[in-house]
Amino acid sequence: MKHNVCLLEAVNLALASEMRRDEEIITLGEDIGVNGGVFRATDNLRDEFGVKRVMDTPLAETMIAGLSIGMASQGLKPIAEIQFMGFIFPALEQIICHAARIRNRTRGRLSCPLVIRAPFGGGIHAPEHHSESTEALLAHIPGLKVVIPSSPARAYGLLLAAIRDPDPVIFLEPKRIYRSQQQEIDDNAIALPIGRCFTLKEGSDITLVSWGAMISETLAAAEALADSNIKCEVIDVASVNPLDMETILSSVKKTGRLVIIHEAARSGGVGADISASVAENALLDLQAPIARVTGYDTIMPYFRLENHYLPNSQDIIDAVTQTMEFV
Amino acid sequence: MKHNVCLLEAVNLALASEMRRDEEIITLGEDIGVNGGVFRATDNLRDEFGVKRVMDTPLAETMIAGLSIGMASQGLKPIAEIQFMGFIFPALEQIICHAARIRNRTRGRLSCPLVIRAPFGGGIHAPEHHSESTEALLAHIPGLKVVIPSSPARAYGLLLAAIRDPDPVIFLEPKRIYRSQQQEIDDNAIALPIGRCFTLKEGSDITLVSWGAMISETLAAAEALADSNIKCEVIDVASVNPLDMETILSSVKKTGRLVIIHEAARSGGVGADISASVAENALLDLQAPIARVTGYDTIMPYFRLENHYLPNSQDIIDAVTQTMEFV
Amino acid sequence: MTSIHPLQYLDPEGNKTQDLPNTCTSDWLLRCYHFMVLSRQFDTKAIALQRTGQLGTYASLLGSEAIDVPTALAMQKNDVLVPYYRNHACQITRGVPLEEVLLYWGGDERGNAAEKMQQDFPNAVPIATQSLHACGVASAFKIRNQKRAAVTLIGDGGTSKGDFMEALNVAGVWQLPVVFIINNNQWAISVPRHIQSAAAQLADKGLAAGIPSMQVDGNDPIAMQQAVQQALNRAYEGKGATLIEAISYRLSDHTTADDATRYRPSDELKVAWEKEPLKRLRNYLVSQQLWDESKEQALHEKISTLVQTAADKYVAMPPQPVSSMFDYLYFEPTEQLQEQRDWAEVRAMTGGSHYQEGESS
Amino acid sequence: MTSIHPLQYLDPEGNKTQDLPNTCTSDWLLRCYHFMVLSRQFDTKAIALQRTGQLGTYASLLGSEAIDVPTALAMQKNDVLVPYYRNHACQITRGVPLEEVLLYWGGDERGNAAEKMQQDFPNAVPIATQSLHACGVASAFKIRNQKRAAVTLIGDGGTSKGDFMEALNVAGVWQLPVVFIINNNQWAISVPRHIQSAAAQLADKGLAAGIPSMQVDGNDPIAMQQAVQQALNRAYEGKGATLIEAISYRLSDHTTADDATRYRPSDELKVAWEKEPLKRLRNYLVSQQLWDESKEQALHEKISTLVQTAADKYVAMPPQPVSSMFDYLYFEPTEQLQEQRDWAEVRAMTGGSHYQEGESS
Ligand SMILES: Cc1ncc(C[n+]2csc(CCOP(=O)(O)OP(=O)(O)O)c2C)c(N)n1
Ligand SMILES: Cc1ncc(C[n+]2csc(CCOP(=O)(O)OP(=O)(O)O)c2C)c(N)n1
Ligand SMILES: [Mg+2]
Ligand SMILES: [Mg+2]
Repeated sequence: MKHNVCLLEAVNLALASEMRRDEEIITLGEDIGVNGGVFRATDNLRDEFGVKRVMDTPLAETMIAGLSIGMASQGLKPIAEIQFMGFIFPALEQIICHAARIRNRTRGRLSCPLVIRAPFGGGIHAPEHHSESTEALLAHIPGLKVVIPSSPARAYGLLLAAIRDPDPVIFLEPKRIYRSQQQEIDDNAIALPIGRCFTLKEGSDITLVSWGAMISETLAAAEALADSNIKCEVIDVASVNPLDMETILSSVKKTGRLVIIHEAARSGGVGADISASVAENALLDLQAPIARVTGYDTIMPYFRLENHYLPNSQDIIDAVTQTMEFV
Repeated sequence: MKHNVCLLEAVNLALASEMRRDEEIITLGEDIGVNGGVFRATDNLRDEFGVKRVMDTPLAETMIAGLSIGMASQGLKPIAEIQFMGFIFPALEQIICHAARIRNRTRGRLSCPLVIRAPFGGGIHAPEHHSESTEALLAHIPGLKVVIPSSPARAYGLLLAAIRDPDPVIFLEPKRIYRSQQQEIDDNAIALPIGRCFTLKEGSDITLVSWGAMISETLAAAEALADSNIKCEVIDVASVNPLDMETILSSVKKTGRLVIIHEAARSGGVGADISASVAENALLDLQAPIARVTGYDTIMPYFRLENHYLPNSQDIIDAVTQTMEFV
Repeated sequence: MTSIHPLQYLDPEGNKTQDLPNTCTSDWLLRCYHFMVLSRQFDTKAIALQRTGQLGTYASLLGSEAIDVPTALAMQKNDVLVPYYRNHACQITRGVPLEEVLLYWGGDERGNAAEKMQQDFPNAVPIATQSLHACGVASAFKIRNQKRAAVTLIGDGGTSKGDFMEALNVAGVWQLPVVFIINNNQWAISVPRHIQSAAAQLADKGLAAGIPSMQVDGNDPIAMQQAVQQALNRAYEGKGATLIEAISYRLSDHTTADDATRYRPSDELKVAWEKEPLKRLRNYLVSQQLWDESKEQALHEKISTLVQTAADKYVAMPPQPVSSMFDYLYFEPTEQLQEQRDWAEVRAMTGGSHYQEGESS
Repeated sequence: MTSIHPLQYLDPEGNKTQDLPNTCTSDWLLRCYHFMVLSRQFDTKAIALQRTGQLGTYASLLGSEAIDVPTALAMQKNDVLVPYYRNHACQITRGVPLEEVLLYWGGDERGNAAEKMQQDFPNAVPIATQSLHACGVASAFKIRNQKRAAVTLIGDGGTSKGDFMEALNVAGVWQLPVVFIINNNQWAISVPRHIQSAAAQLADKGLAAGIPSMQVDGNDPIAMQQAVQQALNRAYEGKGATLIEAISYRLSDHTTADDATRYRPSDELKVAWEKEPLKRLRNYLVSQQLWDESKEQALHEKISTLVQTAADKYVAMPPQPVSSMFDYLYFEPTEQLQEQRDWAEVRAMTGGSHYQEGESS
């Protein structure tokens, strides 16, 4: 069945669709039940699947994660919502010390097939702590997968994959583009691969690599640059852990130039990782230094200045222009 | 007064020395009082400074961090010990959301002059969770400083600086070399600068950049390589946040080659950051791709295999040799 | 479960249920009423500003007036308030200018910088984290032998988070001069009290930490005054921490981003309005001949002007410079950030394509 | 604080303090004694292995026998144990082969992989994290309508950590089939019980979560059996969680890396030895003509052989291949790791300068 949906609705569609197919899936989190989540990502699930499968928890993120791990060890498939990524920190001990390690620790005797969903990123003029993008912290943790969709279709397909994955997947939803784009989606139960980049636009002059809400800015920049006859290849990383360096490297080998765009702070961001890997593995292919367009190494300001913090398409255009001019 | 001390004793010396000078300093943590810390870093402090300034806390890392923040806001200088870095995760919400932000959030009305000390890294055949080196998580957080000594003298001087710093400093002590080297230290109250690399050995052929316990391996490798007439410049990063890229860049501009060595997992490690910055800012100076010698992107194995996980001097020698051979 | 019954002096109609304490002078009652009305008018204005795109997401204080105002009035100036995001009534009563409170909700850090905040903490957004700060502040008082107390508030939902319980625990064992106040307004966004905990009373959590704990009618300002004053006295006297569970009701949506009709029975709200705190105190004042219709009108007019002036000041406030993102990160700006700071300033001047000055939603 | 007094059937000398429950048959008593002796001999051997460099840092179980053994005996096979790092007596009694327990302490993940562990969790090292796993396991039982329970243990120190209290809270409000057992052995490394909490009893923490809670003499295996069995029955019957505070004493150092003489008064230890659990149960058995010197000797010899055989097996176990670092990280190995895996294997064959096979300290 076809649905014309935004990213947020695609999340809801994937959840409902997969919960119908698999009775072992349960969802839990703060305000996900009657209220359907503060963004409505779990809207109507409580009505359809009942309180045993759609559980409002007490207010405690450590608990949400720890509980999910215990459930997952029994073969249930918990999908936990952390209301905003800025509130995931209390869950990190459980995620890092247990979710990511249980399979390895027990040599496969137990496992941890869970999904933790969280809206992330800035740009909606939200209160403090509601605009974080600290995906780099999770990308550094072996044993996790960290997936970030950037369109309704990829949200649908990747969330199905995350739910079916036998290992813990952190699923970060760029809330800034929750409602900004509608796409026709076939609710066909077909998952997209985790750990693979998506090449959204082919081009021969320069490679633009990004993820999440910054994909929109990147695509806008690529379009504008096409007018100046600069052909950008646009790659959506989609999984920041594990990173599909193969796709990125082969694109850079073709274009010889690379700009990486992300919203998170520059130092220690996932962009550094991609940049380092490219420089180390394709040094001789690079016709210009890699550029990174990122958030600053400072704290996301309160929302009145937030647009000064967030990279935008103009910044990307500037970086591309500069990279193209390098000789 | 001169003292012949190991790194662990240098920590103790700096604590006692500074606590004598500044009555506002208090220390807190699990087992730091009567027991003097599980490694004895706080040995004798309880006797000298009493229970009001050397406080055994209930067992709760979130609490240790949150309490320290409250104390610091009142102008005390809390030095909190997290018993092992593997147990710092419950403190991350407090560290990331508050310690790192209070000054910025209040436009300087309040501040957070605290130190969090934690032994870190592997190589002592410790139980699970006692060998973590997740400094990259902290290096990504604006508002923090993250300092790592690699010798008794630097432990002394940098810890003094950390204590005197008006902002939150995470002080990570490489426990593998807690007792491996003795140095004559003058207890002269002179601090070393935070945010600066230390060039431990000058050389013209290649730059080796590392920190913590890996400095010992790096120095050993440099010595062995000297026999093959390869002159290594060895740089101790010492502060992974903020990173002193200036020193590293000017060394690489001189040598044209760079090997980065750290114990933490490769993906998302601080090495990626350094590598990316160098490649972006000194692309044309690089005569060979940057190499990274790091831990694997897997979980530190239980100790029977831990030496297979940890990089060693032979690995560094191999990486240097390969980098030197690149043409 | 021990039997603790909510402390109450005034019933919902404003009738005495027991003799009032001496401390509740007419003066105090009128001051208290003043700040309760001020808080409520501030609230109305803030919501209006939000609805017209001049303020960010805002958490209404409606229904917390009888908790926050008496708490602030009981505190000494040099005590430290460690609030969560719903304590503007407390902040206002402590003397923070209204326009600075608005600045905070308008997405501007200067709202946390008001000189009048003295050593008070800014609003904690991550739930329950503030409880530990209060313990740290109280530890500092204790270490320095100061006769001061830290006062911290939290919601009913917040009591489920581990750090709140870690805070109670350390406050108990270290006998810290701290007062914990739970604003049990029955809801944590859409999650009702009975889903948070099977504790018969949230106050029982204090017992688990060896802390004297009590339930108080949080719509009764006199009961709150008594409870907080006693708790503060215990703190000043070195007798340690107290936990107060104030029973109230969130008369508003959770925030302006929330729609409580999705999850909350409307008759519950109706019943709650019958117990609301302003009416209760006003009725009592009237019964004591301390108040009448004309005084009420005069007060409303006076406060209305105050609030409007503050709103005007707030709206007229130009945004901070872009460099402010960098200038308060560390005491001494690190060299490493200088380049980014310079770039941010250039960028602000040339203007990125997406940038819209002062936009808010 | 409610008045709950430690449940006890046997006094320190092994005399009945009240009539024994029917469930304590001679058979049960002898089985229990068997596993308590086995656990203690295992402990002695493990320490010897550690002292001779053949095992890693090891946490002695001395003093926990009367908590762990009856708990394991009360559990159904398909209940799930969620232990912390001091529950090897429980694991051994649940049927985990001794050599596998040694493997864990010898720094080898295969110690967590024993088939006999069934769905039991491996030891949790990060304090209190296990309490939440038990709630998750119990949630799964409840969702699936299974008559099973999760049993989780924790130390007195662990009760100060927020996640323990979050676990109690959710177990209370969701009425989860979980049994929480606090091994209150009076010390958390060097920190005595009275510094952890001002709670009159740690069991009070359960009351704050609306969970039936009790103190039990943790040196009395019969009391423990009763308490755990009742708690399990409540769980099976859908009546929810129970908290048991077992009063014991850590008769050893914290671990082999610790030296308790630095911080612990020696007379305290002496007094504790007088209450230790093995003597207590043995005295009772003797008084019932169920036991004598020659049976004791026979048992010790039998167990000594068992333990030595296990130790030999353990010592003879070759290490895992280096590739094992990679092979269990994900269900399907990611391509991204293949290169690192290959390199690790090459490196292991050529041997880094620093590498020493199987070294331990
Ligand atoms: C750690 C954390 N998790 C989640 C949130 C999102 N959140 C904001 S308010 C709230 C409910 C709080 O309810 P309660 O504690 O009862 O306080 P109230 O708002 O009712 O005064 C939630 C879940 C948060 N701010 N922090
Ligand atoms: C989160 C965390 N913090 C600190 C430690 C270090 N540590 C290991 S055991 C221990 C004391 C635990 O005491 P208790 O809970 O009483 O258990 P016991 O060892 O006495 O059985 C500490 C602090 C840890 N393992 N995990
Ligand atoms: Mg509430
Ligand atoms: Mg203990």
